Amino acid sequence: MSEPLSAPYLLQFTYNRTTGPVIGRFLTGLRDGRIEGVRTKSGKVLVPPVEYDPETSEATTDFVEVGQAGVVTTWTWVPAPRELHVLKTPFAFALIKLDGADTAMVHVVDAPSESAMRTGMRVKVRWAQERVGYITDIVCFEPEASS
Amino acid sequence: MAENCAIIGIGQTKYAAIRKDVSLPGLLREAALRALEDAGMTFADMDAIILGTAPDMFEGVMMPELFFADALGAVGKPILRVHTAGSVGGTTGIVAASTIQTRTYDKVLCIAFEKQSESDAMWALSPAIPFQPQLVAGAGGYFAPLIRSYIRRSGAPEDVGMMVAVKDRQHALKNPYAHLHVDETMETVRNSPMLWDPIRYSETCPSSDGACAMVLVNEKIGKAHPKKPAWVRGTAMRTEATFFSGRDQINPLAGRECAKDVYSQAGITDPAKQIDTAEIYVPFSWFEPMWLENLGFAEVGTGWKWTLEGKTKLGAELPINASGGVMSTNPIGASGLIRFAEAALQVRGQAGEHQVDGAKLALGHAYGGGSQFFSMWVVGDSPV
Amino acid sequence: MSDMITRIKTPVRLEYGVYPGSHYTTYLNALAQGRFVGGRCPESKKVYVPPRGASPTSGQPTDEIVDVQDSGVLTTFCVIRLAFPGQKMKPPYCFGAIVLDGADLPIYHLIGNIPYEEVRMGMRVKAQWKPRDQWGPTLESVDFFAPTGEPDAPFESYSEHL
Amino acid sequence: MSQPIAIVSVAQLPSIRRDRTRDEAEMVQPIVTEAMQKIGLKQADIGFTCSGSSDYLVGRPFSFVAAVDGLVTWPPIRESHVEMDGAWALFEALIRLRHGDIDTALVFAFGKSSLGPIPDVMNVQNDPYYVQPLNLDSFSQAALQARAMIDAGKATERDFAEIVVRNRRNAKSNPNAQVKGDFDVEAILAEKTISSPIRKSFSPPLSDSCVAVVLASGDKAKKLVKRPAWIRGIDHRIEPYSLGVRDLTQSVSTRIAAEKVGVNAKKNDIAEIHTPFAHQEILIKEALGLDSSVVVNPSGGALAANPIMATGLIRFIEAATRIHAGEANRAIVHATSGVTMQQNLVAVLEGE
Repeated sequence: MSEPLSAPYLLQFTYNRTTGPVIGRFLTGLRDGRIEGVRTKSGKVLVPPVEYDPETSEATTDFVEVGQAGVVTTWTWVPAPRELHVLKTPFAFALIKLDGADTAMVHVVDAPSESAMRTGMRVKVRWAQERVGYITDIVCFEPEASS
Repeated sequence: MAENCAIIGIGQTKYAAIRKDVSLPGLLREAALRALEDAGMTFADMDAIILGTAPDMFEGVMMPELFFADALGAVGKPILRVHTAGSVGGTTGIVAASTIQTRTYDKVLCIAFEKQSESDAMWALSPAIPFQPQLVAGAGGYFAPLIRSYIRRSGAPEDVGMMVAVKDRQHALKNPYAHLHVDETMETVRNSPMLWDPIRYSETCPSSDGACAMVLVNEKIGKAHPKKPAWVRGTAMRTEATFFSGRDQINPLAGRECAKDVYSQAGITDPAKQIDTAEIYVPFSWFEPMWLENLGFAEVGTGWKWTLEGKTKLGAELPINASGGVMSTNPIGASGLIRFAEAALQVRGQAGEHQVDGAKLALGHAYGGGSQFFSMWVVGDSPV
Repeated sequence: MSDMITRIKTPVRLEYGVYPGSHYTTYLNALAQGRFVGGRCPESKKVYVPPRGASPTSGQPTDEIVDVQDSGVLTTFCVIRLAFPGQKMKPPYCFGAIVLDGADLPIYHLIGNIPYEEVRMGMRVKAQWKPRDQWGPTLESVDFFAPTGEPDAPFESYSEHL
Repeated sequence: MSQPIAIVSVAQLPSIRRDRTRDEAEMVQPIVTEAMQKIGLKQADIGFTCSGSSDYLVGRPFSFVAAVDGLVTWPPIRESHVEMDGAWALFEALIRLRHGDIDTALVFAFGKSSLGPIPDVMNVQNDPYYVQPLNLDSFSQAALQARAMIDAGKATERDFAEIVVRNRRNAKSNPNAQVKGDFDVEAILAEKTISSPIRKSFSPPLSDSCVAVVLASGDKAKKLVKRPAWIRGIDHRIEPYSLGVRDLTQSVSTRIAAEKVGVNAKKNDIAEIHTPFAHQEILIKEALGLDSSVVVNPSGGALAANPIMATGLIRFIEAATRIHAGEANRAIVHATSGVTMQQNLVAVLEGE
């Protein structure tokens, strides 16, 4: 049996997605420097907004603007970012509950080091200079105290 | 003794080349809500969800049933995701019916979808893989040689493929959900570009966004339902390999045996006489005569005569694809379930302008891969 | 509010490795040497090109590797008139199923050296190999199949391969 | 009431990091053949065949079609496929058997985790609008959950290390395991983190394998083997999708499924649970309500062998193997799917 043959294969494609009204409105808000969530029937504010209430499966329609800073509910430090990560230096992924929200969103935190991270810490949005209506219009969050 | 399975809710989205107004979950939601409304039920009433779709790469979400848990009211419930290539829509219906027939569940929602506009079907179906023969033929390149073989073997005149296209597009004009609403004529088909000789542009299916959903329930709930249900009278699946020596690719045995199985369950001995209408998976027009033979409606080598004589038109002897079929609407992962749902609409008398008068027994058919995966069901206006 | 966002572009970029299995590798390596090989099903004795990990009729690997010819019968074909990305030839061109002499099922390749309107089912064809220095573990070692000029095979002789 | 259904035969290709010589058919063929041959069956005797796999592992569409090429499909067979772990293929096969018109089913799953960049591949399970663009990789997904458990006081990093040591020690007697041996808690804790607190050792290996199960119902099962592993209950449930709306320190869906199948109605001997990351074992044990006498993952679990999309079905195989051998009489089986275990399946197997 000779050496197995091998070749690299790149699965590469850019999807062109339609957002629908809820996701579209959230992304529009990001472009305009605003963070919006949805209020469910039971009064919970979901950020980022999902189209259907996970508890009742009802469509969500009641938009509310929330704060641009909030609390880290859990996090992980990534000492060696992968090629596809948005930050090129060590950073944290975190779930962040923004002021006025009842659920947390996934995003990245640009902190000086792992020791600067803790659950319960406050972080705030760092906006991109040029915003297009995409989740990375928020470049990252950063520790509130460091500003 | 198996439980009888009733179809009491059917919902479809408006099909289109691109549904710009909805997100991915929003597309499924539209079909699911219509099915539930038809059934007079809500998500909360469902015991489980069966979801079908073709390759995840169409939408770029791996195992999207996870993503759709909230939109489909599945939280806290079972959800199963099937994928059997092009036949997947049919398989979705069959698995859902099985859960009722075996009394595993009493009420299930089955749903199948594709949002092809998110990507590019040509790319998603045939990316260039190292060591594999190069992409020299495109999507129709696989089926066009088979069609040539069929024409040669049966001696069918060239017009037949065009006639199917015209008939299905004319049917689609009576179906408000259909993607293509064009006034097709023999002239428009003849003048359309030849893509994969012998297949012209107008003899191929479109690429669509869309979803189709059904609510399936047990006999007790079905009988108590205020609207007339459709009743599952038989289901069958068969598979054979894509390539093997001596394989008849034009009239695959898997299709013949699948049909035989589903007919025997439904007590059908003479399908052409007993079945009132059929929704069969015809992505290229020539597959109508080919499947008429494979399904036992026509003698081998004579399927094309049925088309030529107009027997498969709405109002004629055996209307095939009264909805306009895959030739008019093709969200790949959903196409099989749409066939099954349209068959059910017919026996419920709910098909509106494309209703086949007095339809009591209907066949839904789907196939996939290189004509190797088959799924079929027969539905009737009464339980067994 | 200015215009709403309704569409976004999201890229996926993942690099995989491809490793053809041992049976397929045997086939590819033969192509790199300017040959076609198949594998014989131990039960049906049919020759599969390429060889397979399992014969669909017996379930057994087609481990007996046999040489097959680089000529055979064009059983069916289509003419591609549509342009699409990644295409190697300029439409219109012909693509068909070829049962190589000694094989029991077709392979698929381009048909050339003949005006496409003259291509026929049953035509005898032969592989047109690239120059030797361009052979590799790929069917692309063969540019296309071209007519040999021999008489056409009768329909009955290949009808079971359709 | 339909006939009871049992696992009557199993087969596994040993998990290895990279299988460079077998394609799908070459992985499937020997394993399904072995599973059937052990009990004197061939494909033609099988009533229904169902498989589980994911195209994203291989990176190309319709990868299951290549696996079907490993089967005898002549004459044509009744066959289906789930784009899920093979545990759900077993679920579909079980439902098909309940019809009663057939009495055997073949279930298989194949996972080639070695072909693609798995941490990034698993990002494709994330929300395509909000999360995929950030590439929340599989280590980081798990890490968010592990941290939440530590914060909630449910576990420590030392607990995670001890779980790893125990599983990989158990795996020493498992010929199909990939990572096994005597590992040291302190050494594991000294490892660098990949996504803190996740270290390499808290993570599952990546494996290539193919596995198969034969199911049979009622008298047929009794005729085929002395001691069938009867599937007394099976249920699966899903949770909300977004990480931020779930309590990551609970497995609500496992708890519902466990209640439905009556996990603690009788004394359990073993549990084979599908917990790729060490911390997840704590979560699932809690959600199942297992008491301390139950031996968890005698095979070494997903921390010892992890052919993605087959790892859940392997739990059935490992549990059934011990029941077949008379080493256990009642086993709990668990399989999971999705980011931070969004979807979970629980089953009960019994020898008597």
